[in-house]
Amino acid sequence: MTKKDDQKPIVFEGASDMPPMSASQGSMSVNKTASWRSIRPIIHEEKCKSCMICWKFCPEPAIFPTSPPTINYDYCKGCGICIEECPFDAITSEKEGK
Amino acid sequence: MTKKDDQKPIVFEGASDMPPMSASQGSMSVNKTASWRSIRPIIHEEKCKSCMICWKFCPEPAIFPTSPPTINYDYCKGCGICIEECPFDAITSEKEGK
Amino acid sequence: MSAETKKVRLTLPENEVMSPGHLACQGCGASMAMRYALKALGRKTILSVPACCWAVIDGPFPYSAVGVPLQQSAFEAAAATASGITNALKSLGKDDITTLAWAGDGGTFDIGLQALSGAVERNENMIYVVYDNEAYMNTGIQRSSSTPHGAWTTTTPVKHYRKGQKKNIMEIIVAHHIPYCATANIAYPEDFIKKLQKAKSIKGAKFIHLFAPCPTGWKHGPDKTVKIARLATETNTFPIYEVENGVYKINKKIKNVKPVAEYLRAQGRFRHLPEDELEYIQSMVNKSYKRLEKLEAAFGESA
Amino acid sequence: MSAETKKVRLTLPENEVMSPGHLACQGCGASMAMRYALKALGRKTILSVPACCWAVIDGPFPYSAVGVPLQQSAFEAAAATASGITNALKSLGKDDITTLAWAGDGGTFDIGLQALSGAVERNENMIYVVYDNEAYMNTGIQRSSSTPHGAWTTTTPVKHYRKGQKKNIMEIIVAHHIPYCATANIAYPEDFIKKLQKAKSIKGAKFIHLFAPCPTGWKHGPDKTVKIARLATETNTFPIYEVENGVYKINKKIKNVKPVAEYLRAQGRFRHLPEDELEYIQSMVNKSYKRLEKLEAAFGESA
Amino acid sequence: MKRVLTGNYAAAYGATAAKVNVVAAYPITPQTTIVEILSEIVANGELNAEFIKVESEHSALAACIGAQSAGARTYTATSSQGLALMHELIHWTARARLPIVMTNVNRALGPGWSIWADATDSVSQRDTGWMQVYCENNQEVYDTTLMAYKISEHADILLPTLVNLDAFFLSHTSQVVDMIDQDRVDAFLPTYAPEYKLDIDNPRSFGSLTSPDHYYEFSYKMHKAHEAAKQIIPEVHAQFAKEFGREYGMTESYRCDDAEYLLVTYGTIAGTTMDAVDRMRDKGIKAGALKIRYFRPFPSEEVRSILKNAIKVGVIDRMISFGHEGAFFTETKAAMYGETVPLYGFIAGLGGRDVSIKDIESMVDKMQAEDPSNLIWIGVKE
Amino acid sequence: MKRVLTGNYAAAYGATAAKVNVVAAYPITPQTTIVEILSEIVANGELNAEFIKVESEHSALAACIGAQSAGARTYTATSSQGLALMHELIHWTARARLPIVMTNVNRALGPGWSIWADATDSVSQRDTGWMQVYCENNQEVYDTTLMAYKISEHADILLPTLVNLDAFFLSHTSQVVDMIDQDRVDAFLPTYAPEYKLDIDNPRSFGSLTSPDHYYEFSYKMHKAHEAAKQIIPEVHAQFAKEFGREYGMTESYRCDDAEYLLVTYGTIAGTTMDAVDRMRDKGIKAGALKIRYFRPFPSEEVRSILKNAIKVGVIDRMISFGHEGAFFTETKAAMYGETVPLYGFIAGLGGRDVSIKDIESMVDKMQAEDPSNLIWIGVKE
Amino acid sequence: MVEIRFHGRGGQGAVKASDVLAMAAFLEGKQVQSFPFFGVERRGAPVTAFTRISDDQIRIHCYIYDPDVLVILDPTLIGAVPLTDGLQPNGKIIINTQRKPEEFDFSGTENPSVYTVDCSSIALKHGLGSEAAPIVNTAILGAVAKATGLVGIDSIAESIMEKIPVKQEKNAEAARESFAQLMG
Amino acid sequence: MVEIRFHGRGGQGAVKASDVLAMAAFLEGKQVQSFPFFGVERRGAPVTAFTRISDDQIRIHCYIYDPDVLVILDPTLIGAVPLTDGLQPNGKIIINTQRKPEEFDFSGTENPSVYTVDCSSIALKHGLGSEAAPIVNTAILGAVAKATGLVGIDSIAESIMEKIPVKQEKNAEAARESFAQLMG
Ligand SMILES: Cc1ncc(C[n+]2csc(CCOP(=O)(O)OP(=O)(O)O)c2C)c(N)n1
Ligand SMILES: Cc1ncc(C[n+]2csc(CCOP(=O)(O)OP(=O)(O)O)c2C)c(N)n1
Ligand code: SF4
Ligand code: SF4
Ligand code: SF4
Ligand code: SF4
Repeated sequence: MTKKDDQKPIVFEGASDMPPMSASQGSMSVNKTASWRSIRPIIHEEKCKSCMICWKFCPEPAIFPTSPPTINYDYCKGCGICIEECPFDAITSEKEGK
Repeated sequence: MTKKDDQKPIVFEGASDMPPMSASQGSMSVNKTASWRSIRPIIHEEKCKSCMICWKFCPEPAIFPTSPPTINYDYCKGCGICIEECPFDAITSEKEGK
Repeated sequence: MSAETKKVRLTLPENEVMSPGHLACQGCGASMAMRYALKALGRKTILSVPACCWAVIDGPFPYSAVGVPLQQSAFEAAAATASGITNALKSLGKDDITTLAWAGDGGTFDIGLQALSGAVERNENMIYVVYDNEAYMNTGIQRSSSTPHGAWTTTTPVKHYRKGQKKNIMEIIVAHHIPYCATANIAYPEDFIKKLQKAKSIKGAKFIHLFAPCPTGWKHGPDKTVKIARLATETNTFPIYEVENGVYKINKKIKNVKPVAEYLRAQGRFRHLPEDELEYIQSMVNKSYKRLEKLEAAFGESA
Repeated sequence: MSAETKKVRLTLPENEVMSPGHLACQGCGASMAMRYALKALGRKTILSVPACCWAVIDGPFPYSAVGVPLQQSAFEAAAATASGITNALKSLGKDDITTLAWAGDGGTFDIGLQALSGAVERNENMIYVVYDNEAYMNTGIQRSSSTPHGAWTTTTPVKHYRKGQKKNIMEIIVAHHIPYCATANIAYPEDFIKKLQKAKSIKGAKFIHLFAPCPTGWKHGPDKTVKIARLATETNTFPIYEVENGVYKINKKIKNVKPVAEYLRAQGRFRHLPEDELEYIQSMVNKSYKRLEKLEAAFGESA
Repeated sequence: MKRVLTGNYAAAYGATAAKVNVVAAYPITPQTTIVEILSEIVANGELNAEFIKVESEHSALAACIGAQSAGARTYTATSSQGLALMHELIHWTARARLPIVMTNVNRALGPGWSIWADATDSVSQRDTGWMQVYCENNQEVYDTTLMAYKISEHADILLPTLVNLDAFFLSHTSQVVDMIDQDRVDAFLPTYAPEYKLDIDNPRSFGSLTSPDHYYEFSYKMHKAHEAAKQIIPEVHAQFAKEFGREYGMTESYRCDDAEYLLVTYGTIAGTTMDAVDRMRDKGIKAGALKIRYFRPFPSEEVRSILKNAIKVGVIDRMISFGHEGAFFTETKAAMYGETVPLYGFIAGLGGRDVSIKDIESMVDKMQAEDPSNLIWIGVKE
Repeated sequence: MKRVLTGNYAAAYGATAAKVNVVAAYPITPQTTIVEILSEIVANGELNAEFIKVESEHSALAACIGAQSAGARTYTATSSQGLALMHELIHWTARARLPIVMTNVNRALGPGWSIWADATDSVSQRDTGWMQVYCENNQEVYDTTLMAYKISEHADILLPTLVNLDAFFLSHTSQVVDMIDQDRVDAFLPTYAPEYKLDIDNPRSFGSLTSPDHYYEFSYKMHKAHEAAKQIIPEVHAQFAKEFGREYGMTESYRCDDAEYLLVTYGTIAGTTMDAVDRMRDKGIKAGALKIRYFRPFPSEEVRSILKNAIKVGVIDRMISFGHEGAFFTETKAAMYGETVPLYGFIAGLGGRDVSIKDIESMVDKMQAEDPSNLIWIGVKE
Repeated sequence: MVEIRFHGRGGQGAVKASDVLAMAAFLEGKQVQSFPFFGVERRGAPVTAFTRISDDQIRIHCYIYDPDVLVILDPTLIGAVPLTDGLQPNGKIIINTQRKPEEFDFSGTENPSVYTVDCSSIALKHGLGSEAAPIVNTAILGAVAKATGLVGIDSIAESIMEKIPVKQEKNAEAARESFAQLMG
Repeated sequence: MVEIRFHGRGGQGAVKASDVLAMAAFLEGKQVQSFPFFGVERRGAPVTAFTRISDDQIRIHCYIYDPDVLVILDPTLIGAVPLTDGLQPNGKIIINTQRKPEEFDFSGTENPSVYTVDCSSIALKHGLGSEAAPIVNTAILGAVAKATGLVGIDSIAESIMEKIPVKQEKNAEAARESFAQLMG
């Protein structure tokens, strides 16, 4: 039950069940940052050479190191670094529909 | 009447004639440091070449740059630097009689 | 993750100690930096983080984005807090844990410099990483002494843009004669990770000056973070080198050095600069790179 | 002063701005230092003095031993206070007054380093002199980061004498790339005064690292202050050099360098050291002097 | 000229109007926009001052101390951690009798980090010898800043002033502020010309070692200066009112005359309390509000004379002195010693918790229902 | 084992007996001999601790914060300017709920520089959340240091303690101190084993950004911890008395039962006051003394119950909150609100001015002759 | 005193909108107050801002719990956050949406007047923002002026000229257009 | 409780003397207190130190104004500083001097007993200090023990062994010799 692991949001009743000090134990992975995204990166398998440069530079990280890489759209903030850095133009940008 | 000049000890009646903050205006030359001395440097005119090295290094300063130099025994603390530094052994040390 | 996808050879450790969901801006160089650092050092690491963007990026109570213990510290106290941590570990006989102080340029070049200087002078067993985004970003882009000549910030408005070279923190820390100092750049994570691993293996004080652009403060697209970081090194604005026990080594010697203008013009914070300023900046970059080469010549391996 | 005595040619300015009666110990190097500094700079000088021996030497309320205005400051704040003074003078249009920050090694190498670093980074128009007596003397001889390897102090007792080199404050400040940095030694007042006068003529931040023995703390006779100070330079333990706009120059090259042991053995604080430690210290002195020579070679006038 | 300004801008424009010679400040949320706008104002040449962009708050105040000693009028601004970092020099400024004016944006102290309103930062400086004012709105921030210079620099006072405004509730809230024409400001606040300063023609050493023979009397003189301030502050208020038409007091009473339930407070909560008082009056409850502007010098006599006729009095603190109670509450009780009005101590709004009209009404409810208590936490989740 | 020790040595030996793991401290007169003797003790291997010879007091406390968070028992000591420089971190320590114990040698604040006794330094920390004790003699310094660890580390408290002793009057004064055998200390004070610490197996982030939704409740919990301390401190005192035979209270009354003139004070003045009480009793004046040991948490109820039956009460402060009055006086008045005993506020001994038996007798003279007053300066030269 | 609460998402400029509205009212001689909900703003996350307008001095300094007017910059917030909490009886709700007022169900609030206007389209038409992120904060103020009558559209335009650093004319035109188009 | 005040000059060790006396009394089971006058000590300047000895706990913590015993390490202080201020009636005065007790005139104090001993010579004889600056602080304690009977000379010797870091034996011998020689 530590911040190493994904977990559910933590809700306190009040002072009584809070720790004595501001000691954070939950994982920020509760915070799905998908809503920050205004563009969506799309990996095109046919172009991808699995060089893993996108994985390497994703700041979240929101890319799994599979071959080809997989984007975790729950967290991808749409920064576009993967698009910019892919040496094979294998990632394109789509407007988020919202 | 500033600390540039020698002056008499400053005595206050109390809060009313003190400055608002600890602002020192008197000269420390009121503080005759002769009593610190346990040895007394004596300049021997016959040996002295008036190189002024003793004057140069006296930390107080308690030596006047005359030829030969004159020691101000009101302030000389008897550190012995002048004795040590005189290249001509023109200064000797005497025990203070007290 | 679909089951049929297969694993590939990676140039960085695969483990992810930093979780997604953190509060960094899109394309934040500092968030990439932490990801690499924790890859390099693993979970047996304790972080000391002063006020800076990372104090927020980690997340609000009761959450955190790093899978290791983290102690927030007062802005000026990262290195002193880390000194306490590393001495406590020593005193309690825990010798397999790395103490990592992690601060911004403000917390390092300015308000935290003294604590840092004291800690490295005492040769405390810790790694200190400054992620340098060249201004106080957490409070909204104010000048630090790492802000480079010519840059706009909210306290160096365009009419009074920052004049003078940024403080040379590497030279300052190198002057403390500690076992290991290095520069690194988020554009070259392999190099950064190698240096952290080396630092981990050395006892005593280790210092890494890491270049980490901030799209919000530098006014460039979030997708350009790596590109701009790379340009800083490719133009010799931010050379990559290390000083191990006093021995200088430039780790990346750029063959075709690009003009600094290319780096500057990619960022909004330099937009107002006239041409002659660009030339001046180019001359200063040349000068300080030359200086570094001389240092390597005088104090390098072959010297 | 008898009337018949005649005036002689002096190698220092004759004016005495510092008065006798001050509270320095017998043979105090720091009191000599202030005498020289005020000779060099004259009465159009404002002093900023943090907690240190000089905070006491100047005398208790309502007296003072310096014929110039003096602002006592908190221990860590000499350079920041001086920054305020110099900016006030600028703002009020008084451009013929020198601001002189004057601090001990503790107030410079340790607790005041950050304020100093900030002030020189801003290139404040002031002269900063650190009189270095290699420990906290005002509070009774505790270790500072200027305390040299091997020395006894009350916080580095003989059984745990200070290990490690003293912080190289000159390299640290030189790394700030300010207009003028220099070392000086109370044994060579002409050199010190010349440097102060040069510093006065330069606009911006000037730094002088002054060697000033303390008989009480170093445990030598008060008459030996100048002799020991001179030995520090004659053994290359404390070389005299300056760095003007980045250009290194060793001002005194010692022809017949004396063994360091001669310097160390003259002082009680090193009494406990075994022979091999003396050898080690000799090797460190050689090494750092070599380093300095290399710097002069690389960044000297002829480089 | 009237403008819509945030509290932070009102502070910065107040300092600008005072024509400060030297500014030294360091950014911290939520004070930052003060530093930013002042950078602009100086860059634009609207204020002819040196802006020292120091490397820490400690150096900010040290630089002000140096500059003020050298005869300059100075200004700085900070908040929370920054104010706390200055603490040694806060004492120093007062004992050096330097009339520096500092804006503090009241923000909670960490850890955990909090950027929100809380008065612990400034109240913790209550023993330093500074004068302290708490502002309710942006006009007051501007006016108080100006008056603070005049009051601080008065030859019988020579004490620094801390002008406080609540994080966000004022610092980032826009309101109409009437700015005074520069020539009229200049007439009200002449150039700074201190008797004691660093002066090569009359050299003094400031801050010398001071033996018990003198230290005690210097302390006494500081105390007397605070006593004098209690006389001079109302005079300056009166002059300001005459010149510019806006009235201020060391305290301000709102519908207190016939009030049965009287709430004492400070800062923005005071404004909300006055609205709550109106609401309660509408409901037939005879409520009243006493806003304390000057916390140092503490207007004990004034507080006592206003409160003593109430039936019940509550004091609302946006801070708590842990291990005791709210500081304004303690000091109000001390001022009231000997009286018999029941006094209630409320804690509210720590760390930016909002204090609504309902919250304030709930206090009067509690005062009606309960016996006096030192510590009633409004809205706490237990 | 009994030894003749200065107060500073008593503090250092107290920390040594507590087997602290990490010491981080910086020298300042008159605390210096604590740092010096601890350097020796560590160098000699009598204490198996890391001594971090930091570059400032700010870093001293920061290092203690880091070390304590990592599970070490830590110690630091300072005085005056050093304590003031730590202020931001003093708040920090308490809010981080780290049971650090710090010795403070009460010394006056500059400028002018003064190295002499004055309680302004520590009293100025009254709003930080630390527990504070004021010691009257060297035995008390030693015993209090030991007990402070036990109290601070109690799971229901988790608050730091500041142990205060007067500059020179204790720090440099030798007295007989009975030191406790190490095995008996160890039984009384077990190894530090905190639940919340930096732990790679259960990683937590300490001090995270805390919204108004949680900050208020954290503050409330701190307040509750102080409330708990008021229960637990007497328990620890009782246990200590049982084990080692020496009795302490949060306050200590001396001939108070039938006293008509009661003097409230703290630190070394309390000792002198007790002797003065004896003298006055010999002269037929029914005097009594109340020594306040714990200033935080402030024992309001205890103070009230002891004082309320006196005919007149005087409070002697070795500090003044400028613009107001002595802090102990204010808080005593607040504790006594609702009572009718006339209360007198005395200021004495600032900046090391000696407070003699005659001075204390003069206070009772004034109480007999005058009406209550908030500020009577004993021995001031006007 | 009239109390207005703005709801939007980080990046949409709700805070600026509250400021511009306050300024407009000030230009008409009113006392005003505007301020954001004080948080660590993040792109995409819900954002709240407040404006108070009054003939008398405004003393109150807490958040607005019982607004007279609600301004909703992003219709996707409806249902996602409790927007209408505290809305006064007969309160006004102004929504940026292509839909008609009738299409909204604000049961649970007492007799609200609902107004809608397609500010996103208006903004795009005037070159304000992008398809993905149209900048609607100025446009909607025209609708607010019309729906509430609190301030004139000319004051809104003037306030925009003061407070908005770029594309001032375009922003002012957008406001005028929404003033004209308002449905309700 | 007996209160003893020491007068000397900076460098003579008056503070140490007060400490050694306290320690000696402690060794005999007494409660003790010793402390210097707190100043910035300077060589040659007058120095004061204090010792209190009591059977009961010592609570008082101010300077000693009305001593029972005065110990004067440097006879040149007589006349220079108001040494005898506050001396109790029938108090004792112990002086390091070659002169006889009768030669001193302490009129103004009520019936003091004056004792003298030539500690400077004793010290020099035992190799303590130099002609210019004999170290007399231990020697005089023998005389104090004898004159006051407050502590035994063996306790003084034992205390010297504890508190004095160098030449312990010599110091102890000096004390014994002054104990033997005391005139008064
Ligand atoms: C004593 C103190 N002063 C100021 C602040 C406000 N503050 C918090 S973070 C920050 C800027 C941090 O800048 P930097 O270290 O460069 O890190 P970045 O935010 O750029 O990551 C400032 C000024 C503070 N928390 N504490
Ligand atoms: C904040 C603070 N910490 C500690 C002190 C105590 N203190 C005063 S002077 C001093 C030592 C000064 O050492 P250094 O700067 O080397 O000067 P020196 O005394 O050797 O001349 C110390 C520790 C102080 N005044 N303020
Ligand atoms: S960078 Fe491009 S080619 Fe490389 S793995 Fe990512 S998508 Fe594939
Ligand atoms: S757009 Fe940015 S956040 Fe999203 S997957 Fe690519 S690199 Fe990661
Ligand atoms: S140093 Fe010697 S020779 Fe030279 S002037 Fe002095 S006494 Fe004469
Ligand atoms: S002995 Fe020292 S103080 Fe005296 S004159 Fe010689 S150098 Fe000066």
